[in-house]
Amino acid sequence: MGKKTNIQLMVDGRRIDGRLPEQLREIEMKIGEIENADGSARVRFGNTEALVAVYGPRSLFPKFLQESDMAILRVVYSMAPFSVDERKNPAPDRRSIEISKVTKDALSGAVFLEEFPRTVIDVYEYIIQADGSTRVTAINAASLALASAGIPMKDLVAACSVGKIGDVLIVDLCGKEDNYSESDMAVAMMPSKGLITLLQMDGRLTKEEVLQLLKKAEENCKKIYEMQKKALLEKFKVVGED
Amino acid sequence: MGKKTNIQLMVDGRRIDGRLPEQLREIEMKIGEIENADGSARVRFGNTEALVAVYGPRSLFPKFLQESDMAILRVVYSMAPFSVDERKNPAPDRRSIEISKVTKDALSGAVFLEEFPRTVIDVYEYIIQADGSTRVTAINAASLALASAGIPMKDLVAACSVGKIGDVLIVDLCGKEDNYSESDMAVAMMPSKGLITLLQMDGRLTKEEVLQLLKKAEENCKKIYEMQKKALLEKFKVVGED
Amino acid sequence: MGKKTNIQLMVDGRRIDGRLPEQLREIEMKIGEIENADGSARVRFGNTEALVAVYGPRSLFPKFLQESDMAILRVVYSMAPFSVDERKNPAPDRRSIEISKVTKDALSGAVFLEEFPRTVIDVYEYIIQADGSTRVTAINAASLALASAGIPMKDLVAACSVGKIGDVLIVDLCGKEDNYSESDMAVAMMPSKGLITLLQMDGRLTKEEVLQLLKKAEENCKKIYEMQKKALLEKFKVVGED
Amino acid sequence: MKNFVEEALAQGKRIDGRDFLSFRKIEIVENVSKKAEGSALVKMGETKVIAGVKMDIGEPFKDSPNEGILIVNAEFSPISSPNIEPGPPDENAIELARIVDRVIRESHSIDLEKLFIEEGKVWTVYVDLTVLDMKGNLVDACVLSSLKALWNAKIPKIEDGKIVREEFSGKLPMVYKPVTVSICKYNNNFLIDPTDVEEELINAKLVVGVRDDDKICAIQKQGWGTFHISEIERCLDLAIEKSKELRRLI
Amino acid sequence: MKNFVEEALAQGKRIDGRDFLSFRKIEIVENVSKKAEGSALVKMGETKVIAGVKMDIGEPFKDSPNEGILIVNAEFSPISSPNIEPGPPDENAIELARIVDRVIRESHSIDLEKLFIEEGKVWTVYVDLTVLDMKGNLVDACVLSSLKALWNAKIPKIEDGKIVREEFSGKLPMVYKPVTVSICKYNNNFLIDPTDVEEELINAKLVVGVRDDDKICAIQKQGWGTFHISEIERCLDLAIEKSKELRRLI
Amino acid sequence: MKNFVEEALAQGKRIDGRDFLSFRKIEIVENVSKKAEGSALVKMGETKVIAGVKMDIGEPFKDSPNEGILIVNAEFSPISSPNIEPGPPDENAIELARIVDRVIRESHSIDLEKLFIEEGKVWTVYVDLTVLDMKGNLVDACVLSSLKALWNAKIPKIEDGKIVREEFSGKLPMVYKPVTVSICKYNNNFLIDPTDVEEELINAKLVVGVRDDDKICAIQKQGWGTFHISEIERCLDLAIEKSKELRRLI
Repeated sequence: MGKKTNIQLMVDGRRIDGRLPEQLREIEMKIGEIENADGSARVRFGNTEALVAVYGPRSLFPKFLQESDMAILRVVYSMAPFSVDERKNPAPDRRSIEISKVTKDALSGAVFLEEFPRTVIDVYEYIIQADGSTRVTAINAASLALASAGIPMKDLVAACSVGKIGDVLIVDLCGKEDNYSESDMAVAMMPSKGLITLLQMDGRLTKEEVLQLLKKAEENCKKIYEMQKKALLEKFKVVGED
Repeated sequence: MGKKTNIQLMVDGRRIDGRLPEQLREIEMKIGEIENADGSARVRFGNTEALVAVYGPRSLFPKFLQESDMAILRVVYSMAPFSVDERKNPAPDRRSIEISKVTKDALSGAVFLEEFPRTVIDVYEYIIQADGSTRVTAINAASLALASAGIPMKDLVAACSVGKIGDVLIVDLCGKEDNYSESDMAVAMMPSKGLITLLQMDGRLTKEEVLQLLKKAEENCKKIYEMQKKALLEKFKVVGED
Repeated sequence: MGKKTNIQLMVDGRRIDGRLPEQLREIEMKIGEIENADGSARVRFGNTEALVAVYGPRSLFPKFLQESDMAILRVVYSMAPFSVDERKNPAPDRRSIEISKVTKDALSGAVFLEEFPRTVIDVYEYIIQADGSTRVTAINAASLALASAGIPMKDLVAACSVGKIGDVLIVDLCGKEDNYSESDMAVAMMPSKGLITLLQMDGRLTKEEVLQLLKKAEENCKKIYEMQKKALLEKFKVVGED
Repeated sequence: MKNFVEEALAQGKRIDGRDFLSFRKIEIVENVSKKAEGSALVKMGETKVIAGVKMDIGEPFKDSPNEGILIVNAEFSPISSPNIEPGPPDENAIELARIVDRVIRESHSIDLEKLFIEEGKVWTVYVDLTVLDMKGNLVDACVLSSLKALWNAKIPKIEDGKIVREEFSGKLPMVYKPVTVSICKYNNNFLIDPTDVEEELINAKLVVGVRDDDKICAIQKQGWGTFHISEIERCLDLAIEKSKELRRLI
Repeated sequence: MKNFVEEALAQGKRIDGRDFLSFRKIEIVENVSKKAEGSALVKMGETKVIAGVKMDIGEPFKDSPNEGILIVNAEFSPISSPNIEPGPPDENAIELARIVDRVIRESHSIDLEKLFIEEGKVWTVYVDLTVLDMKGNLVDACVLSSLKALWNAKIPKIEDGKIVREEFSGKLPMVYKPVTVSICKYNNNFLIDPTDVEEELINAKLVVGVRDDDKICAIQKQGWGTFHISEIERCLDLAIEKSKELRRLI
Repeated sequence: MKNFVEEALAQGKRIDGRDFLSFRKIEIVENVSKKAEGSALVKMGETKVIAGVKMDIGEPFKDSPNEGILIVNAEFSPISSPNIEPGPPDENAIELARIVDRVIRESHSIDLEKLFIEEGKVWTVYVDLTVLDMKGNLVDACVLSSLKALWNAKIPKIEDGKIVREEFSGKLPMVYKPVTVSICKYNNNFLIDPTDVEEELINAKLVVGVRDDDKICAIQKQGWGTFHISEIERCLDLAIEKSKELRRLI
């Protein structure tokens, strides 16, 4: 982020897509669309949409990869070639590999891995359309897919992005805000106990600003968490703030 | 095929290389030139030439690739870098991978795979020079190589290409005809029972035209089949139609 | 070598870096800097510097790679991206792969591999800075690293480069001499018995010239050998000829 | 499961109640990715595939300097099946992409000459397919979603030689609506739109591409099984007939 | 070994005698590779990493035509550990490189606009990191060596549009000296500069990048563990405090 | 088999009846690929290798702007041996290609300056080698087939800056006919043109490239074995002597 631009990200208190600073985009959560998967979910935040399938717990080969006292959780994040402005080569790039890694860290702490020694749980994330905040959108879907696969979890993981334009804190960054805002942060947490499982921040912020953003993120993760729980209950739900 | 061109593919009833529409090129079939292989054959149709070696049936590792009740047949089609106009990178391209796959389908049905459970039969095809119809030339050689390796087959597989220039049906397409004719078809079959094992067609043909081409292909596969049998008997043979 | 250039490699009996024809560069040999390794050494010849770590003998998997009656020695030669003029892509190139291979041949003959059946000894060479003669510098370090790992050897392997500028024989070629001299030769040997374990030569030399260069190489390998023994004794040493 | 399906087939039945020459329920969602120039999600029974079209300015091929370029790519997402691992396309995905490519290209469904921009510059049309739920008959579903995405696709606007994303200058110049009908041979019977389990049991399939004017634009035999010419003829008749049902959906 | 370290930590001690908030002995050797435009070897206790800067003339990115380009790459050399095999960077090496990249970039430590050469030509700055001895706290060591190498780096001379190697036109236009402090959470305690064995025992780490003006320029949580906001606050305080010790070394 | 060969060697014999310093029967078929600018199939006993030359217009290297470019590539086809799997060249194939490259290049066998076309444009000469039957002494066979193909190769015609395939403007500007003689040391004996089984038994080989004027243009030791200088001398004598037999075949 922080690329130079002539684009005005905030005009008259409204963001580039018309939202108020603390307004989430329209959110859709749908569970169980992939028949072959053990669990699956699709989550859309505005024009950012992630489809996630979970396979497992299942046997892991070759054997030397197994952990004798717990399951391994693997994550692969990938993007549709047509999900971005310039066609993306489908081979994994460095950004996707890093996101897969931090997402694995963000989810592993929420799953009772010790219940399934010697197995693997595979989480496959696929971005259908990308308009900012893809990694957090995918984490929201992954958490639902894990739950719908019947995998025991300490809590759902809810995630959102927060950032700063001038002096204004914003939530749920869209693509242009992702690219041009001064600072941004991706946060995932288990909301019921306020436990942060993913935290990435870029920019130039004072300590106080970091903490303000974190609090804003926590508030919104809690809202998203409520939607996740509803979606799991109903297995179909369109919710939003518009 | 069907690329635009100023090249006249047919003049006064003669094709670009002087042949009549239904004339095969000079055909050479030679068996057993590769000492290290279990079976091998080289087949040349004019300036298209394929060398094929067969290794197997042999053990297959890692074990999870084995089929408990039959052999696996694998095919790798590749081209010499100097076999085409512009030097070809030796790494397999998508075209080669598809040809390998359809050739595997075309040969597997002719081999008594169930006689060799848990093994693999490897068929390696190498195009020395390419002037059209390489996949069918290679299939003719592969069939001979399999037979010369002593692998029991339901029948030899004979193959040829057919196509259409204006209203004229042609057989055994050369490189320029491959590129510029309106429609073309690759056919492999077990001729004694008329069983088609490979069929690929591109172009824009009525149903009736497709069937005409198929009949033409069958006729010529039978001719090639006779040459294959001769070659196997004599282990050395130059035959042709010129 | 032998590239055309306007650079004068020899002026008034002095080489481009001021050395006399048979003068080695300043040599530094340091042992045991890598804590994690079983053995390690760093060797610097002027501005050419190689760091080598040895791991093993250790178990080798998958099992089919094991030799039942001896250890396998593996060598990987690689260069820091910033070790050369134009940034080098860190992926192994053909030159590095060939050097790894001939270095494996050069070292395998000196190690009592038969004492460690079914194991592997891994030798990892890393060029920190490259000013000519990198492969021989790395071999000198590898030999020390093997010895410091406690691996029994018939003799240390000492190595140097020799070449020819006009009628003058030179030793320990720097980068510009590597690129522009008429002929050059890399030699490794077990000096106590005069056994050559690596020999590569490029250029256009008479038989007599080849033999002269070989003798010059042997002389200098013996000098380097003495330094290696000293370094092993003291585990720290700066030696040189300046 | 496999035994059950086999028993049904042997009796001329299918376990989902369809007769041999019926498609599963087909549902198409258009414009599923706002960033794509065109996109479509096709559900054919439980099978789900998505196609997206992206366009970029490129150089023409030397032997067709006035024509746009078509590039088709297909991936089996690991989302789609427990048997798919992440990684580059295998031979099956490559074959799939190449069949779709030939159907689009050989049918002349796109007027590639209208994709000429200026000397040395033409539009490159990328069609990217991803299989999301692998439940049989991928080729027909992928051709359908590709054509739907292409027929919806818009051409981005160009200003000062550069693409302005999110603005468009018109629709893609589409001419035909080719579709494929894949016909499986089981004993002496033929059936269409096989499920994944049926495909495991059947080893002879004929993929037939048919254009609006009933011309055959592509054929690909798949599997180890064999066909007599008379059987091919029967398949062509069937394909021509059933193709009309699919074409209506584009 | 692992048990021994764990026991010590449980008692608020470290087996090397350090207290929880002390760095190991840090040693920096500059200019270790004469071919590099800048280079530095950092030893942090037994951990050893090397960074080298190479510069080349390149094309600017379309959306920043007046700025130089920064490319950061990291490798775990098989020299560094019995557990590393030769091969392309894995997810850990890639994450490491991307954190270093963001710290350099987001802190605005390089004045990239001064790396403009002429219309369509800018300097590309490559920072290549190699881990030589993998003994814990790689991120802090790699950021430190990168910044040291960058602050020492010289810009090659250009004549007739080509680089003249071994001659230089000046120093790299450096502005800030960001460093990272990686803070591990163990039970309710925090410790810095973990060894490799400590890292195996600890599953929650917060990497914090701090700039000369105490601004936070990057945060990355690592490991499966979790943090409360109040714990993050404590980490930020610690990072700001300890960053000064590291910055003095650049 | 291996035992039998070993016993023979110990008695100074070879199981195919040759004496130690004789080549197997060598047969060369020229122009085996009509699409190549030059090509040759070499049979050395049961060993079979094919070399093809392709030419293309390319950019010269910066440090030799007036010279053509030579690129040599070698593949071990899986056709050639039960031990070769399909895939990119391994270290042995790469070493082979690089030895052939050096023999061609260091002998100055091609007058690369005559491959200059115009400012910024030179001919690139690709030599592609494929091993078809791996029965020993690949280096000598590959050098021989490469040189034969190069000496036969024709330069394509250029019209309006583009290559016209199938028309030619002349022969490749060849000057020398270097060959290699690979000499194996077995106990205190030397032998040439080893079979694959002999190579398995022998661990010291010296590849010596010799030019028409008896100058040595390349040496490469292979295998774990060692040589005294006096043994090298003997090998050089042998190589110079036996090289004449091979050179006559080009």
